Amino acid sequence: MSSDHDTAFIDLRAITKRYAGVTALDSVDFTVQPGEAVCLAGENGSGKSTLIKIISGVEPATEGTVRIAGKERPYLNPRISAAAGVMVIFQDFSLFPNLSVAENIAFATQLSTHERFFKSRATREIARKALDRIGVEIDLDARVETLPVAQKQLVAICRALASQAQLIIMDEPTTALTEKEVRRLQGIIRMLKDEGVAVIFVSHKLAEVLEVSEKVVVLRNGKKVAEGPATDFDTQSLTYHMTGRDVPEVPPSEVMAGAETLMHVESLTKEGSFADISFDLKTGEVLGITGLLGSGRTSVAKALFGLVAPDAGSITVEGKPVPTGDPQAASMARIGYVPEDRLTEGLFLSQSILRNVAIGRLDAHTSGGFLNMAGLVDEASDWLKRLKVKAPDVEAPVQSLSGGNQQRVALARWLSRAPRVLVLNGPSVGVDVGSKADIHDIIRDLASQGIGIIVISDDLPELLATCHRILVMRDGRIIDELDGRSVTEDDLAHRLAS
Amino acid sequence: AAEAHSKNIATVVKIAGIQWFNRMEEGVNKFAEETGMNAFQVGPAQADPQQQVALIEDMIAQGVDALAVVPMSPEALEPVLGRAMEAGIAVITHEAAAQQNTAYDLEAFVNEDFGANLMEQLATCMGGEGEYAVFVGSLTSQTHNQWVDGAIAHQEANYPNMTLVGDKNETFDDAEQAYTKAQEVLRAFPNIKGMQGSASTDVAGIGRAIEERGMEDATCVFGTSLPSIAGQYLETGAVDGIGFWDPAVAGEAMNKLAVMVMNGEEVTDGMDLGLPGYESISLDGKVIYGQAWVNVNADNMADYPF
Amino acid sequence: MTDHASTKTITSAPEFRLLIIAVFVFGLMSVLSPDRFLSAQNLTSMAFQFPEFAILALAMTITMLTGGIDLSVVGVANLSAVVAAIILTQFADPAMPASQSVIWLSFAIAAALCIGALAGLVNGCLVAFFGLPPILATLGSGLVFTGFAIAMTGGSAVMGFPDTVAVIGNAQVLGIPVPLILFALLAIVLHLILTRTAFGLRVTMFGANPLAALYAAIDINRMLIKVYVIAGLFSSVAGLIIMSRANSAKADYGSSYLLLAVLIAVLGGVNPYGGYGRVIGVVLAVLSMQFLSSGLNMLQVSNFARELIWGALLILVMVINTHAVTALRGSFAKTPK
Amino acid sequence: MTGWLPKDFWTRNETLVAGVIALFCIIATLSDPRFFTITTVSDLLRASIVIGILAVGAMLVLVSGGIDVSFTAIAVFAMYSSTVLFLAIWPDAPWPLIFAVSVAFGAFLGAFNGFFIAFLGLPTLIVTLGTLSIFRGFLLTFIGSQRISDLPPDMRDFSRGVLARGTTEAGNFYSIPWAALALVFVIVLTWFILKKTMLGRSIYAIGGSVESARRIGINVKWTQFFVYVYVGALAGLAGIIHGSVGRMADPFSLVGLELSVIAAVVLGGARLIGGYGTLTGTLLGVALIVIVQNSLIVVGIPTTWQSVTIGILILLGTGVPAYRAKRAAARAG
Ligand SMILES: Nc1ncnc2c1ncn2[C@@H]1O[C@H](COP(=O)(O)OP(=O)(O)OP(=O)(O)O)[C@@H](O)[C@H]1O
Ligand SMILES: Nc1ncnc2c1ncn2[C@@H]1O[C@H](COP(=O)(O)OP(=O)(O)OP(=O)(O)O)[C@@H](O)[C@H]1O
Ligand SMILES: [Mg+2]
Ligand SMILES: [Mg+2]
Repeated sequence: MSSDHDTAFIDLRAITKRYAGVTALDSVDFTVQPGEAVCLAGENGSGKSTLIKIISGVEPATEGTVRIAGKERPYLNPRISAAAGVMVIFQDFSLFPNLSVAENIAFATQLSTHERFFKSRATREIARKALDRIGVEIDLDARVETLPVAQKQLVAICRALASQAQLIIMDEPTTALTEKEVRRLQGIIRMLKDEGVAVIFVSHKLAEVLEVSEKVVVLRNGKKVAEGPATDFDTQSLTYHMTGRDVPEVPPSEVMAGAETLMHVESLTKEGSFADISFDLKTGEVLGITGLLGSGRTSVAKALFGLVAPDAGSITVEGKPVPTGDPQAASMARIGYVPEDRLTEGLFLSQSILRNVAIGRLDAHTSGGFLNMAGLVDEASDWLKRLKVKAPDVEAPVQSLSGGNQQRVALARWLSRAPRVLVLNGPSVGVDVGSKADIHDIIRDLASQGIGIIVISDDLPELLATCHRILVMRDGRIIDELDGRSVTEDDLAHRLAS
Repeated sequence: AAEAHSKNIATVVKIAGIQWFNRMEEGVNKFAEETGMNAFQVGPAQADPQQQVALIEDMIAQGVDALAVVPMSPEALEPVLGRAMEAGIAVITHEAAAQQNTAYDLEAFVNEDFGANLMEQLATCMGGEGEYAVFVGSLTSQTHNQWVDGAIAHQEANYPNMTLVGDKNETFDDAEQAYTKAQEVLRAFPNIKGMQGSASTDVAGIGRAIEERGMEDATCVFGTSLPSIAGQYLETGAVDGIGFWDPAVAGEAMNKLAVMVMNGEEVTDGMDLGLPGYESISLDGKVIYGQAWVNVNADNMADYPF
Repeated sequence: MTDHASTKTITSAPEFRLLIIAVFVFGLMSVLSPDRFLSAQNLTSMAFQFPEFAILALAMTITMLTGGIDLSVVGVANLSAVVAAIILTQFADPAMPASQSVIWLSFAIAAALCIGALAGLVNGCLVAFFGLPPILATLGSGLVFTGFAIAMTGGSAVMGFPDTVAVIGNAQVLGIPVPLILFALLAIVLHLILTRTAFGLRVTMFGANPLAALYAAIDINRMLIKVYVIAGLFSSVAGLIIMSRANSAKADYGSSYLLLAVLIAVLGGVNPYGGYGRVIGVVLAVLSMQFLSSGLNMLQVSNFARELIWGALLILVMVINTHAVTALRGSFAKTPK
Repeated sequence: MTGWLPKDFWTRNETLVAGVIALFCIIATLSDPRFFTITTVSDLLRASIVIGILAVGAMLVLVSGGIDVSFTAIAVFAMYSSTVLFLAIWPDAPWPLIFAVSVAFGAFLGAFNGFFIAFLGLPTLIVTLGTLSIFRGFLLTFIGSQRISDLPPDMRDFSRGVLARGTTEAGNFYSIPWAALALVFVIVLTWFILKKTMLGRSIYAIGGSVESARRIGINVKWTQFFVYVYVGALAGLAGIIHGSVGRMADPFSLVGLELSVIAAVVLGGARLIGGYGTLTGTLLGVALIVIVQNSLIVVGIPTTWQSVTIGILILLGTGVPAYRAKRAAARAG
């Protein structure tokens, strides 16, 4: 044990982090050896990001000592930490939307070398090298804001690679990546390890976690509950440690025989995004739409809810045409949409949980121009209870909830409107295993009540666990339609990548 | 006698702190010293009629005996001055000939005559012919418009060979704006020979533009201003002459009138207020006119150090 | 538990600190100048003074809640007043019997409100449909509205109203000044709109996260237009009060009220980036400003110093609020599990 | 076809503003051929100096993700108090010294803003709204409220100094004052900071995302502090130039101009959300506002309609790109 501490690149002892009222980390010991890949696992809110923030100097620890490269660091900030060789790929990427790809990649490196003047040629060189290393082609002069999410994530990864890092920390680096890019990332991690660079890897995708890491550390409620070589764990046992219970996935039950067509989409086309999208959705059916990066799935999902105006094509719900390109019309036709990025698109973070749910049902509780507050509170509380949202107080701001609970609040808003069709874009992105299974249960339950559900996802197990049918998209077109109950994960992965 | 010493007289001016009203305050203070009354001057921080209304409200609330007001916008003050008079406060105004709710309005002169007086000098300088332009601080300022209208009328009646070019140019009482407007006038009307300003900063801005182009001798510039503002341009000849009335005397005269009203004394046509320019006033209804204008040029500017 | 929590939220709200400031200023002025500040004369005088800019501050508040701002409030106020004044001077004779002039007065009021609504509609469309940043949209439209008022009047004041016009700005009902009554009504109306209607909730939510509002299928354009129309209507009411108190209308009345209205709204705890703001805070801010202002006038403190004190007060309140917020942040983030 | 042009050339604000300027000039020339002369150009240049310097400062603040409405108050404060100071202690001081002191005053007041914004983390709009009142109130209460025309003689000499002055053969007068060099200096210095130093890039980065900047180790507080000090210094410079060239220290001038300056900067493509803004755009925005404000007589717009005209110009200038951006965003989904 003590020798562990002696050789460690990162050596945290008895770290406690308290935010007024919350203990995010509770006396955690944590070491990383040079060249070691450590996996940090835990449910939402278990303290993973907090631990990373302490190592990278973004937040100070309340108690405990931090040693980096053998030196005690009583005072740490991002600059010192970076100078010591710690690079982080943050959960939210932390990029500069207004700057070019090249500058985004090179900025941290240039800061760490105490560069005073800005040289654009050197900047491009640094960026080019980093991109070459993972073999991606991105326009160096493009502004980051114009890139799709997945490319943004790649830029964030390149930024970490660009510097002479001793340790690269990846906080859920794969959420926006498709299988193919995840494979490439895993390759990079192996390469880094060979070069003696240590890696801390946080992910909710348990299979990929186990594949690349040597050591696994599991956090629960801010405490370290398990630690050991990766070979000692499998998905099952990891889940058990994270949640403290077993979470089995059940496959979806059959669609009711003779179910009627609920939604009909005909030749939906949008220049440059998707073309000729046609499909039917039956009552009680869960339809998956999947595809690689840039395949157009998000655009299709948004088009169904009127957020993207298609150039051609039509949508009908229960036989009635729905005007396209108008979210209000879609919502009137009882289509619901839970967006991909709940922090910026889905929720009003500073507002109360109650208001976040109620916003969808204000008109129904208005009489004589005024709101019936009691009715509103009752209804919202009821939905929060039905979705098992763990909240101390419905008046608390929604930002005080963990990711999984936030996602349920977003769901509650739409469910309270009794939708006929619910479009779920990445329903469990960044949600922990326990909550994920719960959300899948909710999806199956809703379908059994006759709601038509469209799940957009690239999480294959998720698709298999919830969908009756799966549409595969490539280059903006539907190229395959699979039976969700008979297809296997390998088969699906193969069709996606081919 | 005892009550004469305990009177509170507030002089409320358009805006606090600027030279013009500081000079007026000298007159008010002189009056206070000589009579032993509690005469003082206040003014809002911003040139906004509503602020002046609020200030007068506060004065009424604290129970002054008399108000001497230089309205920013006479119409806007009617209601509040009406309330003041109802409360038994003696109200005297200045530069507001149309004011209804006042015991007397004091005018240093008939505005149109003052404008004509400036025009007379301008026309003489221009030799009675050529293009000229006029400037006002703001199109919403009544006195500025009266001066300019009086000047134009005087020109039309007496100097048929002179022509007014362009509109009334608005300078927002800002020397910088007057400067750019003057530049523009010089560009748009290259043959221009004369300019007449109204706001005290107008001739300063005009003078600067003239000086920059080296046209001091080719042009004639007259306007209302103060020696402290226009002095440097009078020296170089960029500005040829200015006219004004001494605000200190006006301030003193207002306070004097206020006391007369409080004591129930009658003001009559041809009366002598015992102040320079107001030796023989003419009374037209409630409006008291003096002949208190002062014409200043490079030769006599040293006599007026403000 | 709930008892404890609610008292805690009341005392920790920024509005509570404003209440303390208002009471403190009132107390201070009463002590410094007891016979004059506390006189009935002064209290009514203050009640006559603040409603016009306080109403403008309310208009500012609702636009700020959406993360916008309305820099055209003074322009709208003057334009509506000018239109009303022109109607009154054209059709109503000052010598007309009161019963007849009341009809024309109501007509003029209706016209002024229409102008206010119309101007608000223009602002709303600029912000909603054309996507202009509100600060520039209303800066530009404010110039246009003022410009129309100048063009319609040639820049001079419009005056010569029947006596009934004076009622709006100068009369008292049961000893309460009419402008104060109007302000109180509008403040209550706005408070109810913001807290008790679907529209009000949407306004705040939109201010908190416009993108999420789009994804929640809120009709954003309609909501924004309503917001600016309400601001325009409020401004025109302020314009009518100014007109009545000045017994005339002119394009440049109240030019100092714009910054004052912004200052009051912000001092009142409204977040200028949207998502938070309460009418009670704005009311308390208005009162503090008026107590301070009248009190300082009585003490014959220079009016320039007043500006200095306002600015300092604003920053002081912000420093206190921000620090209180940092200290309290944890009390919201309760353990979710 | 247009390979040498930047890819987004036709959709940039700069292009649009330049187009509007060209269009306006054509209309003005058609309505009065005398418009298109060297006189007009030199007059407009002179009118742009002070606004230009202020606009460069305002642009920097917008880029950093803030907004500053106090810079006009800083400019007047620095100008007036340095004038008063030198009149009291050394009226014959050389102008560069007086200028330096004004710049230092400006930087000092900017540091106030910087302190509250960078170190206490208060919202920029509120802080600068407050300091606008404080600086102005302090100046008028404690330093003075009178216009001063008897400036130190060397300041007057500065205003008489010209780089070029004369009359063309066609009889068109022109004059370029020394002060134009100050604008050039400010532009070059700011260009260098923004484009060639890590500090400048950090300002853009902070404007893009403060949190990201903090996380990759940019010293956000000191960068913000620098921005406000620098802007204060620029305001001090603009103020003293305004005073000496106008040959009057007027404590009531400039304040009230802040929103028009910000409008000019936004016209030039800077965004209120931060992270975007270029010097070219800013200067074009200033040029447009100055040209229109100073050419309405030539174009024949009656004085009573001028404020309507300028209002419509601001609406069009900011509305067209805003509308285009909105449409583009809607198309992209
Ligand atoms: N700034 C903060 N103030 C108060 N509480 C905080 C703050 N940041 C995090 N917390 C709390 O600390 C706990 C740990 O959060 P952390 O972000 O480390 O979780 P995580 O394991 O990264 O979760 P996820 O998988 O959702 O990213 C949570 O309960 C969270 O609510
Ligand atoms: N308006 C447009 N013009 C040109 N290309 C576009 C436009 N909109 C989208 N695209 C391109 O079309 C492709 C499909 O985009 P889309 O965002 O739908 O992909 P996606 O698969 O849904 O992304 P994600 O992996 O984030 O879910 C991308 O290559 C995108 O860059
Ligand atoms: Mg996390
Ligand atoms: Mg001459």
